[in-house]
Amino acid sequence: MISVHHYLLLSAILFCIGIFGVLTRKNAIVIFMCIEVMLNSVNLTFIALSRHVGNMDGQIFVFFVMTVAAAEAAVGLALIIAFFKNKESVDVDDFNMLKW
Amino acid sequence: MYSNLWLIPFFPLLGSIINGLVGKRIKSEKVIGGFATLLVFFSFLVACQNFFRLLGDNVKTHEIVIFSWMSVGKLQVDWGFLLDPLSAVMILVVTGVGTLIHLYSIGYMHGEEGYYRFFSYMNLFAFAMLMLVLGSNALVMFIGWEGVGLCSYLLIGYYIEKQSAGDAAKKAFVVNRIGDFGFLCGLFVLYWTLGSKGVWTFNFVEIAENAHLLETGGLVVTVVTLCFFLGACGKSAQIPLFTWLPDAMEGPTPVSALIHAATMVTAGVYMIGRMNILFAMAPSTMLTIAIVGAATAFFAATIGLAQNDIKRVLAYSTVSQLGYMFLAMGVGAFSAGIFHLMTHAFFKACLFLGSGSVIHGLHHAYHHAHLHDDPQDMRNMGGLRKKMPITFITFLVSTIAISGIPLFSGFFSKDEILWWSFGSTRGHWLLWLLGALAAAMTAFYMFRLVFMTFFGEQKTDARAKDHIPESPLTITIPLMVLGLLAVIGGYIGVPAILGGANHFHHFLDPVFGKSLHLFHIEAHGTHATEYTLMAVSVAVAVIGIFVAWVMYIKNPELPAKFVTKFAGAHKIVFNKWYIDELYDFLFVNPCKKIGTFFWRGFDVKVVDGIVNGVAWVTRGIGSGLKYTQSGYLHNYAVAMVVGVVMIVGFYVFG
Amino acid sequence: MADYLLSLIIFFPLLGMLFVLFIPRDNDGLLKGFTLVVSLVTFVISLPLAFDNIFATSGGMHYREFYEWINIGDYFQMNYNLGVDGISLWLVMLTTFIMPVTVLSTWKSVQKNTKGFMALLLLLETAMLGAFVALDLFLFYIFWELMLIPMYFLIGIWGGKNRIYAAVKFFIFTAVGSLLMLVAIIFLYYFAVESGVQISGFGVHDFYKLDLPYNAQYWLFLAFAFSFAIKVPMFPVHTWLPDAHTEAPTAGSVILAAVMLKMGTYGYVRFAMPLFPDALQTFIPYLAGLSVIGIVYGSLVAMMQEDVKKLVAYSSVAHLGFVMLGVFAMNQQGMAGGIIQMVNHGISTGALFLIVGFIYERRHTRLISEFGGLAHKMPIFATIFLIVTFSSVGLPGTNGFVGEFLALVGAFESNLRWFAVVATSGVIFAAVYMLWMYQRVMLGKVTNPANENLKDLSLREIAVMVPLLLFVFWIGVYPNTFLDKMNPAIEQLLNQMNNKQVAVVEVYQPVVAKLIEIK
Amino acid sequence: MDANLVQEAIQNVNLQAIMPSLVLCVFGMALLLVSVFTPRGKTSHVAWLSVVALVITGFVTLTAWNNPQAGFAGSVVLDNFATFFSMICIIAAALTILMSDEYLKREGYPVGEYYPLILFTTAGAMWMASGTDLMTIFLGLEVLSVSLYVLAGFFRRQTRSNEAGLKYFFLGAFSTGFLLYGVALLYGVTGTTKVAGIAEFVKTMPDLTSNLMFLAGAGLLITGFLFKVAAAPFHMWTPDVYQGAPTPITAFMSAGPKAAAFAAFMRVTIVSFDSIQTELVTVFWVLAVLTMTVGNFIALTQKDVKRMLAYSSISHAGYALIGMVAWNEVGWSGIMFYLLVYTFMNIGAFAVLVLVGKKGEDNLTLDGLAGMGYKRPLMGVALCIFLFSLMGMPPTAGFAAKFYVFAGAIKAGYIWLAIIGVMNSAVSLYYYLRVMVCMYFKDPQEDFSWVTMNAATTISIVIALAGVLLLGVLPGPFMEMAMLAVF
Amino acid sequence: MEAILFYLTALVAIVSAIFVIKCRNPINSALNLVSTFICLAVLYIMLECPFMAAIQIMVYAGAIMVLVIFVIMLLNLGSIGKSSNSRGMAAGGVLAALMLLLTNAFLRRGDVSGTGGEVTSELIKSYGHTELIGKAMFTDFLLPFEIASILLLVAIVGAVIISKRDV
Repeated sequence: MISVHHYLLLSAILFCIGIFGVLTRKNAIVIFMCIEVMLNSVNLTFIALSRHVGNMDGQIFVFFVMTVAAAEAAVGLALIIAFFKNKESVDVDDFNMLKW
Repeated sequence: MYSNLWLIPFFPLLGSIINGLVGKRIKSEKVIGGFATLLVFFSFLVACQNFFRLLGDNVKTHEIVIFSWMSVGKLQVDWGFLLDPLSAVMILVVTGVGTLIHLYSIGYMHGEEGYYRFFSYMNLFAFAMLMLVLGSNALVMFIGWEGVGLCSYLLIGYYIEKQSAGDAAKKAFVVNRIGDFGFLCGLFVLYWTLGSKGVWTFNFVEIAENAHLLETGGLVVTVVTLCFFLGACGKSAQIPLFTWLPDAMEGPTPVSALIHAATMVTAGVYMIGRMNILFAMAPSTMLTIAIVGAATAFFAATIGLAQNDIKRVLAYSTVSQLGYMFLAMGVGAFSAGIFHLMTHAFFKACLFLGSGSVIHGLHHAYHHAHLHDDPQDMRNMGGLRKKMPITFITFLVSTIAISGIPLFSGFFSKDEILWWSFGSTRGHWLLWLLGALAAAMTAFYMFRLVFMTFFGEQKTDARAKDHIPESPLTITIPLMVLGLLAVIGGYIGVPAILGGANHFHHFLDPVFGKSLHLFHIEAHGTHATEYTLMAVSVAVAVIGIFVAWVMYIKNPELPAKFVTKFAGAHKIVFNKWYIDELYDFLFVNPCKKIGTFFWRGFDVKVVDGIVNGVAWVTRGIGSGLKYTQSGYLHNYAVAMVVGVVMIVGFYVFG
Repeated sequence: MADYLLSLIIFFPLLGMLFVLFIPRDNDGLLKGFTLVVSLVTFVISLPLAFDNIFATSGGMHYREFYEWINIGDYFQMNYNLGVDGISLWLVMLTTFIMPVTVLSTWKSVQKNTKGFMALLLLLETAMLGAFVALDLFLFYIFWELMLIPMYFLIGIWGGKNRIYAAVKFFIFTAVGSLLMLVAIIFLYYFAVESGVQISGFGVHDFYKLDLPYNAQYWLFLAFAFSFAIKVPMFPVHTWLPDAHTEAPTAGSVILAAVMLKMGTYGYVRFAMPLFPDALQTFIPYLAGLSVIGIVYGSLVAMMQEDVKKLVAYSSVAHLGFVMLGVFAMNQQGMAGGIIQMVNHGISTGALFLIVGFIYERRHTRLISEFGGLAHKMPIFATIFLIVTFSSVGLPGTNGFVGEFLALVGAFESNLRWFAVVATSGVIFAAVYMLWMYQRVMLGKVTNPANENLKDLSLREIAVMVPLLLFVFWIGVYPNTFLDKMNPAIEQLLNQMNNKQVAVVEVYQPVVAKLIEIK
Repeated sequence: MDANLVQEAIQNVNLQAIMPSLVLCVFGMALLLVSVFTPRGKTSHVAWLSVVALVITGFVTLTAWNNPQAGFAGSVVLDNFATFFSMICIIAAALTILMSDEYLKREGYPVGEYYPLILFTTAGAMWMASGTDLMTIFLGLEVLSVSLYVLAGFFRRQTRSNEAGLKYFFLGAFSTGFLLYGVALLYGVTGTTKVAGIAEFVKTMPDLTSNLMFLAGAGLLITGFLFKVAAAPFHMWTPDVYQGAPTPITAFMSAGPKAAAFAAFMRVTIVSFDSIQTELVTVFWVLAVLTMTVGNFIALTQKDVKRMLAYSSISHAGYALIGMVAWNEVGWSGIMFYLLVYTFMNIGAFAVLVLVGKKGEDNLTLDGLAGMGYKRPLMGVALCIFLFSLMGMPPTAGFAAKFYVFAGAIKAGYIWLAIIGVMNSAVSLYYYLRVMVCMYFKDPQEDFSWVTMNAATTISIVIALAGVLLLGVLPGPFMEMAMLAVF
Repeated sequence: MEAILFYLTALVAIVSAIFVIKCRNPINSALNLVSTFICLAVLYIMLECPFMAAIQIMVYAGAIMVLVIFVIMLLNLGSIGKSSNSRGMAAGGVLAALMLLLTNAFLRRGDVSGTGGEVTSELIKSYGHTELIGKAMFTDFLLPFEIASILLLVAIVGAVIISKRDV
């Protein structure tokens, strides 16, 4: 029998993979995708818990998380493009003009 | 009845202020000098009036309070004056001699720059000295005590352009301050000890009345008196604080006469006399005083033997004579000490003024001949007795007086001291021996001085030798008056053994009698002993004079031989036993080194080092931490995850 | 009038400052003149205090002003709480008196940016006066810290070569101490609240009534004492002083020496000591020891200085050692000596800084070696300098003696006898460094050709000094004018401290435990 | 459809509860339209209109004082707490807009949409402050963040600004992940996302501290807020973003959004997590110390004033966190008062920087400011007052604010924390003083001839100055308001 | 059966998530991400949330990923360095692992025994999932819904401002 814990564990694994990706990848877009993985794992948690708890709040939350993801995607990608226009790069190591 | 007492110090103060403020505008030296002299003379008149009133009065102690000075809780200090025989004698001496010396200065200081300044200072000094002797409590006395120090500072440094004058002035003040330190400490301890027994006072009368509250010979009274004695040492140039006095001769000669011979330097003696009851209660202190006094008398006399500067000889002689006074105080011969103080004031003032007259004359001559020789060096003098007869006579009279030749004032006072030091319950024959030796040396160097100056060949530069005048009247009148006093001044205190009534002793009895009586201080011995001693002292004086005569008149080449033979001893004596150098080595230089170390080493390196170090470390940490902010997104993200792991980890495992 | 006299005195300079801001900046004369008038008027306004005999008869606070200022129910409350007693009276008077003198001294020396200078001076005056009369700890703290701001700029803008270092050091050094005090103040307040004592705001008189347990007192006293010690400054936290003094412009040095250093000593008298009498007993030997070290140390270091101003600065360390020793004697004489010595130091050292300013204006150097023989060229100056020197040395008849004497008598009366003996030796050192300095600067021949054409003091400069000299002698000859009015206040203070020492209450222990418990 | 469903939905609606944000959004959308028809470079009227919008919103908000409005099935409540924070955000936004217009023109980005974005940001901040459902708070946070990503990267041709935007975006999104995960876990334990619901649930649970999921959820949630608050070690975006973003936006970010983040943070922790306060407070203690220390120490070494102020902003977050550690009314209201004060003083300081900056703002270094106090005396004085306030010197507001939070900590017995706090302020003195050292104690190198005063910026400086002095001298009423605003 | 499906989907999801990180070419990453999304959608269906599954596919896979791929194409990104450096790799790995550990810990000791809400499988079946969502959204969560609209508006405006060619 698949319990809620299975789902939670799966989402935890995905969450950590997402973190790992954010911490290691240099390509801004890939990092962005890794964040999406994290958000998705949260979504999975929400839905699993929502079903487990037995109310809809979690699922509504997922709905909004998706909205947010979309909004962030739009703005984030726009920012990446703007940066690319200036520096011809999407490598996050290239934005370290501001430091110290 | 004695309510005009305050006028005595007030007149000179007024003179000082007026001369100080407007003197610069007054062109006439006569007006300035005359005014200053007149004011001191007024004081003298008032002093005389009070003195005679006191003579006729049955009550011998009068305290006059002007107004309250400090009042804080149980501490009540008044501006108050005390008139008793002791202060009466002192005010007479101070104002009398003061008037004469003021008068003398009018002529002597003629043409000096800052003439008004000089008289302002002199008046101020008279004021301070009168405060010292009249003060009814230790604090008013201390005002005078420090005030005379201040004036001494000002007057020694009168020639402001002279480096040595400045040094000497500073030295005088600082050494005096060391004494003041002792004085203050003693005062505080006394105040607190008496206070803890219920008597919070600085008043002399009250101190004397309540002295029985202290334990006789106890620690407290010993400490207190020793502290006071330290103060007295500073002011009166006793070992170990005598070094300033010879240097003080940098001041104008009237200053040396007034301050450094007649009045200020005797303040220590006066103070001991004032507090005699306390000293009487502390035999060990008395012994210390006697030893120090005798040692000083002896020691300073040795130095006096070899000096060539006329004023320096006199200065060491002063130190030596002061030693006698302390010896007197130390052996309980209080009235003898004061007596010697008075006679010494007469003849030493006369001597100084005489030397001043000589210097004045030589200076005049050199000036006339455009020479720059030292007018104070005795080796440039000689044979002046013809040129300056009045000066010579008064000088000679005073020299005889100081040498202790009978019938002159010095004889009576000195002899009484020597007798007491031998025969007093607190005396010792060794003290007497030292005193007698010093007396011999005194006679020697004083006559050496007279011979070198007034007798023999005139060694002054040929160009100047014919231009040495006798001094003007303003100078010679004081000389004559003082010379006279040096002769007759002793007769008020002719001891009983010589058929006198010793009026002086009796007059002072209300002040000293009690302590002498209470603590059984008296000189005892047979008349034979007393006569013998007297004879011995006269004999040694005569021997001294004779030796001087042999060496400086008979065989003028003898001193040089002597010097070569005892080169080492002479060098030591000539250089004043290297005391100044010793003090430099022991105190002055270490202080400077410590000061520099504290400043450069402790303040700058340690304290500021810590302060700046903290700042530096803080900035350093900042600079280090700054590099965590690397600009790389990954690092930031890592930091965040670390934070999350820590927080969540704390919750999960903590 | 009396109801709001103190406010008027405090805020009149501030009002003046606002007007100063509207004076055109290039009108130098008007700026200075106006500031002088403002400071003089402030002095005149404050005169009724000095003549009020009530201080001689009653030791409590007079001219009270009390308004609610911040009141947040049970949480906290601060009041505008002013008052003056015989102790603060003379410090207020000193401040209002020194101010016109200071302004007058800037006539020639301040040319750059006069407007700012004058505005800051007036702001400073408000802050200093406020700190002396504030009876609410919070209010006191505000004025206390406010003082730093104008002083910081005075040093930093108009100062000497090394001014930036000095200004920043001054600011941070003093602020560090006061920040700790802030913590202590808040703690004290909550302690009072928690222990259920009826208090109104941070009123210091309410805190006096508090029976603090010893362990709380211990730390609170340390915090207060540290803060005040820096301001005094006591050894070894004195090193900001020489720097600040040396670099500050004359007016700044004068105010710093004359008034601001008194904040520290005043703080001890008004706050640190009466609030924590039990802890005080523990610390007195140490503090007295530091004071005495300060006396000897300051003197020795002063002796070796090459810069006149630095010398005077170090002499301040020594002088304030006497003040502190007197205060710690905890008896009437010592306290009175300490307080009158505060005033004395204000006058004498203020005058010394003015004097240094005079020669600095003429020669633009303060190195002792640059001078020599000035007495010849400037006789009036020499006389005034001499008088001030001796006042600083503590010659009887001048103010310095009265203060030192009373302080030492007090110390001898208390159980600080041995400290007092060492302190008394300060009289020797004082003579040494002051006279040596005087000799090197004023006496001897003029060796430096630059000194040949020095002008003697102008009438204005004499006018600056004369009032100070007047007080030198006034306090020296008839200090009762001042003592009479401070005695009742001191008596009351001592009674209060001594009575408090009896009553140590254990009942508040749990509260402390709760508050002190380190979390 | 069910009729009663519609009924229920309508009953839930209480426009009063969202009136301020509603007004702002309406204005924002209207202004978006207006700016479409605005010719290039002529954006002043948009700016003024948005100020008007904010003023109106301010009044609307104030009507809710002492008149709490709840609505939307408990997902939002406009209580005193929300009102107070909304006012902070409104003030911040208004001051920011006032200083922006000339600045944008100078820097060559006169874009009308800028102002509506700020209005939306403010609305988002209000939702954060008034949200009682984690969902509302989250969405408010996102509205706020997304607009700020845009605003931070607003100067799109400037690499610095790009970089600021991107860094903010990535780290913001990353932290959102944690926050959401936290919410999810909390939801799993309690079955609700309502703040009050969680609190309710918590009361029924016997042993909460053994429920690791709850603790971890709380921890992750807090992490998300701490990121916005810029507490160490989640502060690292702050200096870079603050430095790279347009100056008015930096000013805004450091005040408004920070206040909003604190609002949400406080509401969630205080209401929901009261029962685990011991655990929370320990963490806050460490974080507060860390934040203050890191901020202050690194600020010591900065040469760029803007970046220095960014670090100082971190340290101020640390001071404010002290109020959380205190965990009592004084501490909480202290935070609120602190943020109000901080809004005035920090925005004021930035406003002066906006004025004295050259195009491109290369001169906003310490050396660049040399002699500024003489060349521009009034601005110099203003900046000094702001800096003194940031230092916490009386009688400026900064002192009252610090006093307030320290009082809270001491009341709660955190003496050591208070001491560390004051020692940190002592460290901070140095770098603030250094600015003044440059302004006054050094000779001018620049002539500052390009500085032209303009009405709007001047007004914003004057308001900020008035705020700093008023709150410093008469802080009583405002402190009392903060006290009343705390639940 | 359910278990097998779950494990299989989970495995695919994890593997493709790993490949999102591992692939050098962003396009490949993106495609792997889509695969993860789809797996999650499958899981949603298993959790009886068909509506969420549909949205997952539409919004994530359909909209967001298209946008991402579009941007990748637009910028013509080749493959660039995989990870910043090996140390970063290690750090990331360690931290992620730690996180996983923690997550694991609290998942195990979390009380999620279920509070027995009204939404049961029966209700979903009888009432309909979409209806349930709709009901909740427009009653209890009306405000967040409205806020979401503002959010999207902001995002649109922002994206336009940031990326448009000239002012």
